[in-house]
Amino acid sequence: MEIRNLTFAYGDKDIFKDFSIYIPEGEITCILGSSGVGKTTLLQMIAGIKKPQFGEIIKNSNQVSYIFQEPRLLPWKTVIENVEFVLLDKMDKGKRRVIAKEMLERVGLGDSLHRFPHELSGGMRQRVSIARAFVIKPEILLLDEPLQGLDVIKRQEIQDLLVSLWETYKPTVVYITHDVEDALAVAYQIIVFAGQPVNVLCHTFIDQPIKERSSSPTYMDAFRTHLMLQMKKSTEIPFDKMMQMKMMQQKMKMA
Amino acid sequence: MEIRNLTFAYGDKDIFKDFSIYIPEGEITCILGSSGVGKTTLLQMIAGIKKPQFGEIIKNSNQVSYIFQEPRLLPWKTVIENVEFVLLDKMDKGKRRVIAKEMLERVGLGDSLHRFPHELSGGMRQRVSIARAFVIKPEILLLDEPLQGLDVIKRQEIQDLLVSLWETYKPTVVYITHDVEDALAVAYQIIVFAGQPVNVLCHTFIDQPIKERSSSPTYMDAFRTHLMLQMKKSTEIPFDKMMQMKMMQQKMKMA
Amino acid sequence: GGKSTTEQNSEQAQAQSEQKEETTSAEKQTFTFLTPKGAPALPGLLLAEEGFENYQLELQTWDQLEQLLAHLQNQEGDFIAAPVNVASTLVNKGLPLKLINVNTWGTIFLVTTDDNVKTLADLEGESLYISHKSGPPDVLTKYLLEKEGIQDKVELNYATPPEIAQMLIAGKIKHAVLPEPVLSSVRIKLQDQVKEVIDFQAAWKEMYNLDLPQAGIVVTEKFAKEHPEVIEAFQKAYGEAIEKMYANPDEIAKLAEQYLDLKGPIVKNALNKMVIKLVEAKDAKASVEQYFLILLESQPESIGGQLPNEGFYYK
Amino acid sequence: MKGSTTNDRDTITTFSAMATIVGLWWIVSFFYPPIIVPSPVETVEKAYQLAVEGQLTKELAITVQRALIGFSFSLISGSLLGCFIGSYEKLYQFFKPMVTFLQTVPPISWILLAIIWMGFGSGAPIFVVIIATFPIFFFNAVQGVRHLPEHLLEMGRTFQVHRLRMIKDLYLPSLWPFISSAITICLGNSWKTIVMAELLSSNSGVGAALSMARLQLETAEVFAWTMVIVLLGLITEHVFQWFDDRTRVGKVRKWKSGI
Amino acid sequence: MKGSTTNDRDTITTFSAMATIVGLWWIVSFFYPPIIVPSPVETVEKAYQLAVEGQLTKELAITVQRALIGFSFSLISGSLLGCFIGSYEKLYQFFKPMVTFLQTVPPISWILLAIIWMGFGSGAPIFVVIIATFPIFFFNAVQGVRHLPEHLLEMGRTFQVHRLRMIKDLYLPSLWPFISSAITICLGNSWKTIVMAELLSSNSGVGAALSMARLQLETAEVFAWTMVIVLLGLITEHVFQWFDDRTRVGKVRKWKSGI
Ligand SMILES: Nc1ncnc2c1ncn2[C@@H]1O[C@H](COP(=O)(O)OP(=O)(O)OP(=O)(O)O)[C@@H](O)[C@H]1O
Ligand SMILES: Nc1ncnc2c1ncn2[C@@H]1O[C@H](COP(=O)(O)OP(=O)(O)OP(=O)(O)O)[C@@H](O)[C@H]1O
Ligand SMILES: [Mg+2]
Ligand SMILES: [Mg+2]
Repeated sequence: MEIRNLTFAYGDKDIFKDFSIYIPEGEITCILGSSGVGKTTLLQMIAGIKKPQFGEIIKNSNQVSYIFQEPRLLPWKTVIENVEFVLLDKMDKGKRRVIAKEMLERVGLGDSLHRFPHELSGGMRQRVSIARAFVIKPEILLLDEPLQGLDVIKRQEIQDLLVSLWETYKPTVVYITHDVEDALAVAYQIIVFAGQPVNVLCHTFIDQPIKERSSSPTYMDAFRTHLMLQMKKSTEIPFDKMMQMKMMQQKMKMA
Repeated sequence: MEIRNLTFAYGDKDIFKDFSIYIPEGEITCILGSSGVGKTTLLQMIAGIKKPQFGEIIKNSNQVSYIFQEPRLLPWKTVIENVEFVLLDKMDKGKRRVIAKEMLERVGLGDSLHRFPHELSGGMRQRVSIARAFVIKPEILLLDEPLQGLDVIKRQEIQDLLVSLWETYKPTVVYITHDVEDALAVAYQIIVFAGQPVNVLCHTFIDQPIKERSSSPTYMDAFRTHLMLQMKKSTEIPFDKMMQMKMMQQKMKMA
Repeated sequence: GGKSTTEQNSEQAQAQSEQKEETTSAEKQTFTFLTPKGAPALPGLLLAEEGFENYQLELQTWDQLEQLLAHLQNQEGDFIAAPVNVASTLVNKGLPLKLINVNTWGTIFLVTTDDNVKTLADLEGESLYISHKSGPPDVLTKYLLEKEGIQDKVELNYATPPEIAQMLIAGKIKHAVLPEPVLSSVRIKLQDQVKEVIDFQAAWKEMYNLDLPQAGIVVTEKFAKEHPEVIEAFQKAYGEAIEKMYANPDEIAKLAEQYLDLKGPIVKNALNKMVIKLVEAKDAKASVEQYFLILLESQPESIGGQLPNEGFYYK
Repeated sequence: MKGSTTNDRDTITTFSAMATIVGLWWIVSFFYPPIIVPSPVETVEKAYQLAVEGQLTKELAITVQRALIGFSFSLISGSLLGCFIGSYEKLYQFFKPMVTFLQTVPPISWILLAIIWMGFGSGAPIFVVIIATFPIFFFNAVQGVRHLPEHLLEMGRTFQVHRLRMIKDLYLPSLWPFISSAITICLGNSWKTIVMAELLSSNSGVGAALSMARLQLETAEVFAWTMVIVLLGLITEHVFQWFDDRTRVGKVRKWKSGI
Repeated sequence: MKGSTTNDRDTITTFSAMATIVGLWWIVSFFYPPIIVPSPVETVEKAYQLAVEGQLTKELAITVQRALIGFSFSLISGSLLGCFIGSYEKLYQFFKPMVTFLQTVPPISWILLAIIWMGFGSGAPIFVVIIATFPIFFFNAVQGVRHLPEHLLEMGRTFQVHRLRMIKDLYLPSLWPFISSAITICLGNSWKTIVMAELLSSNSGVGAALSMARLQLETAEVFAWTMVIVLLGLITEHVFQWFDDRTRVGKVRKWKSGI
């Protein structure tokens, strides 16, 4: 997936300006960046919810699945109906139910299938949203802080679920998170956003296969330290300095 | 603050049954526990939003401030107006504005004072909610996952802010979090919830002063390992085992 | 255009009476005359203008039956003009009223814009529009159609008088039964095109050698007992006013335009078509009872279910 | 389990409300002669008499049929047009004055045109009912469209949920509070309007009967017909409320908590 | 900055809408004689004549005053009672049939009582306007109360925000879409109802003038008065819309996105 010369502004506040990145297909890309930098905006443009004022997003598919930053559940539908809502109409009713139920069980909501969203706790709502996104097998999977409101154990379970789904049908995953650990656990590519308009502050590839990461902590530690530093930078660098950096980067590209 | 023989059920689903804990006044108490266990419900009962079916909550004050699990902002008010909304009417207008502005600057929203909630990113909304809770100087401060949706740096800043506020006027803080690190960083007492109805799985006091914690990592590591274990348990222990444990605990108390 | 409010009418009446007071300097007793904006109101205008004997008359109007009822309930109105069948209904419903005179006769006509229709029989197979279902025009029309033996061969439709008149003028319908003074506006707009097929008054005369009573003036029983002299004076003055009215139709048209908001030409035209003459109740009794009998036969509700008792007619 | 008891209680409350109305009426009737305010007993007797004579059911059937035709037409066309036009600001700006126009022209002025166009049958009353209820459905639907939950729509679109399913599961439930409010208002309005329209333009139906009774100063009959219409209004309103409470949105009234 | 241009464009759209209405009317008037449908020109001429004679402003002033009194009374009492009664299910169950009753009784049946109680002045028309608009405010307010954002109320209560401030900053903005919808509907309704009520019960005001013109088959005058009322309706509606768009809730229409 390629994002080319993207320009987007809210009113006169430029969020993206002539912004280009490449997101490899069939891989997991993590986006980090301080709050309010423009991560959600980018995801919404990829999903087609927001239209860029200029530039284009070249996708190889329109089959998108999205975990929004808020759960966005239909309040008048039960948990299982909320999940079924996104399943194709072509799929017959019985099958839909079976699939939805299975996915809800995998996120630990097997006993709350027929409750309404207002009867759920915050973390449970988040998990319904996760189940809804995972239940279709999309080619592009957009995750906006999917693990918020979940405890350590549930986090781990959902992450494992994500990895196993990704391994089975290899969607292109764009994954926004604030947690460097989460990014390090699954990302093939980590992008750190900063500034306004957005700049790519760092672009790291992790070549270690996901399975092997937990067994090579020192190797990962290097990435961790690097990323933490970048994150720290991202909130400290003032705008003009950012521009200078961009210039330099471009010069380097030229060279 | 004392919670005595609390009983609460949604329909026929018991969340609390004859539940008692003591929350020391003027200290920070962290509550951990798996998603859907009843943490938010407890906080809402302390705040008076939900009424227990039986039992009582003895508070020494009714001056409550609350960071809800969702931002709960007034959509038709700007950021600063949302914060001013909770300031006393008696305070004069100019002063209200100054105080609200100052707090918003401290959570990093100084440049978004006059924007509406729908113009904010998820993390920014969360920070408005934080500013709103911190701007009044309450005697009871209830925090339901206050740091969700914030990046590492912001998390640190807000945590520092919380600690500094706590140090100045010593409110009773009840702090729900999923992140063991967060709890370890500020809590005087950590309570882990599990089961249905809720049981206190573990109750840990950390006697290290907050300031010194970062300089004694090994000491904290012991707590960390202990807590992680408890958390793991909390999602694995089935209900009947839990009851057995409770019995044992009570026996031990008797003895 | 023109002024139309009751308040104004009464204000003006009062203003007039004040003027009178200045000139005569004597305190005059004022009575109210409650009337629809139709024929009975016209002589009343003159009385309101000049007073009668030593009394002053204040004109008030009603045009919905609810207004009449409200007035009666609140005991406003000493002299009340109303269609005779309405008066009968009121009496039969337990409101003690007495008819002191009948002043409006024969206001109903069957008209057509079709040259081929000369008599009632020509209406066979046509549709006829009638104002007021189950009211006198309806009952009388049905009665005549029955006599002619074509009651099943004419299609009857009902609507309010203005709607029928408008459609007649617009050529949307051809035959209608309409009362005056609405009919006069049709006559003025259509001139010769509209022809009378039946003048109910004339038909009535032919059949029964009696006039067709339409509206009269009633007073409450209490008033009749307490003020016989006023009634007498009123009767006399009203009769004279009718004569003055016919003698000087222009003036009455002007007054009607001024105080009742009626159009002058229409009033003048209607004056020619309606028979306005004062017949005291005791003399009109025969005509009224004949009329009531016909109504009673086919639509008893239109007179309150029965003939009014003897006391109805003021002596 | 608890459903039936609650329902029973509701019915009791409703009946006590009606008893209050009848009580007030009774008291008022003491102060006026029957020709002005007949007592409830006289009215019921008259209604019974009308029922026995068969006139009641005959006129009522005609009126109900007309009102329902007009109401349904407005419900469908008003809501649909409101939803459609309300989603395009420009279109709305264009049509808003027109609908306000419909709403502001007094019915008297419509009646004549209605008679000319549609004759003395059921056409004119139905037309007037439509004119009276259409704007309410239209404006409420517009408000509904303007308060659609955008964040849920975005969700549905992103997941490429089928159009029909979106309408059924997302648009309709969101619009329902607005439509339901319009239905409650228009149910009452329809009965009232149909009577007035029949009174002015028709030869049959409750309105015509009422008009006749009125001209004959049969106040008890006027009240009897009025009572019939009011009962009809209360019953239809109650039936609709029952239905409304049973819809998903009605059941999950808590969804208002905005989760 | 862009405000004025948008506003200009809106005005243009509104005018083109009105032009369309007038155009349609003109076309219709070609097919009918002036006694049934006078042309716009004849109507305007008549209106001008009425204005010159002074009758227009005189009757209009009376009517506007009456309508505004009735409307304001309903707005205030209907909304307040709706909010209050709507918050207590039992109370609502009790009062709902009563308000439906008000709504279902045909105006004709009210008029008599109104005249008896209030005479022939302004009382009866005002009473009828109240009867016609009160239920709409009431039911919309009830719907509004039932859809209050519970999660925001909880927030305000927890922070012990002062009652008045809660009403001003939380209840009112949440209720506004419902009240605003009722105002739009009732503005239209008031003008229509006042005319009808005056027509039936009063000797002054636009309704009485219209009735007189109708009885005398002055169709152009009937249309002129109707036009005056319609213009009044359109203008008040527009002014209100302008105001509505300038309220906080109107401005932040995006709040519907439910954040
Ligand atoms: N209104 C309600 N009706 C019925 N059940 C409810 C309601 N609200 C919450 N629950 C149930 O109560 C339980 C506790 O909810 P609560 O919100 O307290 O959990 P929590 O510990 O805060 O979880 P989380 O970490 O996911 O926010 C959950 O299982 C939830 O399903
Ligand atoms: N509708 C809008 N109108 C105006 N400004 C907006 C709007 N939505 C977002 N913004 C602004 O755009 C910027 C980027 O928002 P975005 O939601 O993309 O941030 P984010 O990176 O997702 O942040 P977070 O981690 O807090 O969710 C923010 O500064 C926000 O204030
Ligand atoms: Mg975001
Ligand atoms: Mg919670």
